[in-house]
Amino acid sequence: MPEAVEPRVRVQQEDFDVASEIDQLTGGRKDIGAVVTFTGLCRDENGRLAALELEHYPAMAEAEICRIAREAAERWSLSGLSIIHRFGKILPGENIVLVVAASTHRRAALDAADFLMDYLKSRAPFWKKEHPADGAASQWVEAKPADEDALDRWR
Amino acid sequence: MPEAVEPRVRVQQEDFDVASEIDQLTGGRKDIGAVVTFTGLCRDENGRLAALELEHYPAMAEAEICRIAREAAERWSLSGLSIIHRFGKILPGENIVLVVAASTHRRAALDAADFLMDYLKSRAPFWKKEHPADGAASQWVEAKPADEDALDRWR
Amino acid sequence: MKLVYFAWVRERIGKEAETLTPPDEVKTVADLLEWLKARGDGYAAALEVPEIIRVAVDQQHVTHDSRLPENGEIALFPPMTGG
Amino acid sequence: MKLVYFAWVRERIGKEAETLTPPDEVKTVADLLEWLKARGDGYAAALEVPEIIRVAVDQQHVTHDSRLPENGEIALFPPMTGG
Repeated sequence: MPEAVEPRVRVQQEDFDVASEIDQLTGGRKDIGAVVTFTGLCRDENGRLAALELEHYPAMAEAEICRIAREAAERWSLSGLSIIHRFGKILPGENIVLVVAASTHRRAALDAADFLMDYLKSRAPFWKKEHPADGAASQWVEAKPADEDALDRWR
Repeated sequence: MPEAVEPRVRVQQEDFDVASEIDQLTGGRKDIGAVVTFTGLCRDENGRLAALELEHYPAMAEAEICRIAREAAERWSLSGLSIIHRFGKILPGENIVLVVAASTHRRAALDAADFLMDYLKSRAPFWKKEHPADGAASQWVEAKPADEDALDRWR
Repeated sequence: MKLVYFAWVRERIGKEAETLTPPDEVKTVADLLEWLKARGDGYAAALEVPEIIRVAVDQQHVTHDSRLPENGEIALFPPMTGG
Repeated sequence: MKLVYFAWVRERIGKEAETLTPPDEVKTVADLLEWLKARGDGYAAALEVPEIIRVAVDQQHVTHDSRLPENGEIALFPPMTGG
């Protein structure tokens, strides 16, 4: 069993660049057969939303994402894994979260990215608040039971 | 039921740029919540391979990929879909194929990309020939029964 | 112990963090939530339905039947909505 | 009808394309493969195991029990290895 890859995890306010994150995993390597990226973006919900505000638990967020990422790296044979999660105010059309998974064969990267998004949704200590476009009071986004149920697929 | 998105399909010898393909699907839009990219790359198989040569059936390749892509666009609610498949000589570390799927909710983009890669593997009229690094005779890559079996997941 | 609050738990309690010393009979996370709930209206509003409150001890998710540590950082928050 | 060959089918037959007129009793894709197989060593080598040969008629995948069209482009090739 090859050693599990060490995930690269960042929690940051700034935007990220998908191409540069892919390059950092694959650049100069000739053993990677598949790279999967998942980018989560802020939607305006048909104009209803002016912005999202992402609160996070700074002392825990990066550690918890690392924990989830290491679980993925142990479960699937990956050549590289990067996760970036933003916090703060995010406008519609902007990036929120990025997962990049690289592997020799396609199944590992696809499954790892899928698993990571399910776990980030329900386990990473972030909370989204919606700022409506009409100036009404901001509202915390409610967790969906379906997101918690999605974790059952991986047990 | 919203109208299925029209896929963007290209069959080309030149390389592609993942970031620019993402931008073309998402740029200026505020209704996209998830973008999944799958990039397939040429591996050197621990130094065994000098290059891959991809033969294709020019009259059929783009049409067949379009057919597969339209099936995905009808099956999942996608905001955008792009597929690029290269042909010709490809060196280890270089890109072979790209799928970019965008959707409102993450499941659709993840499943569509997964489905598309399974179908491209076994239905797109491309054939890979390996050029060994030691100068030995080139060899056609054999189709894996597992790739054909993977299609059963979608039936 | 240090308590930290996030999202609407923080807003309803009206503070981000505080240091409290619960009585000895408060042994589990569930005990702590019940005890806090009785501390005032903000706490009562935040912890109205204790089952849905998520808890981390020293930055690790724990269940409500977990024993509280002697010391450490206890975080209370709503179900997460990351990703 | 126009026949086009790809990958090792092309290499073994030794040509990329040709126009042939099979006899009337060649009605299905399977009939065509058997008929071609008897045309010479290259064909015999390419079509040795006809079951694994994939066929497209006018750029659409077909099964071996499909009837051949009056005219059109028939492509023979090994299982695909794209993606």
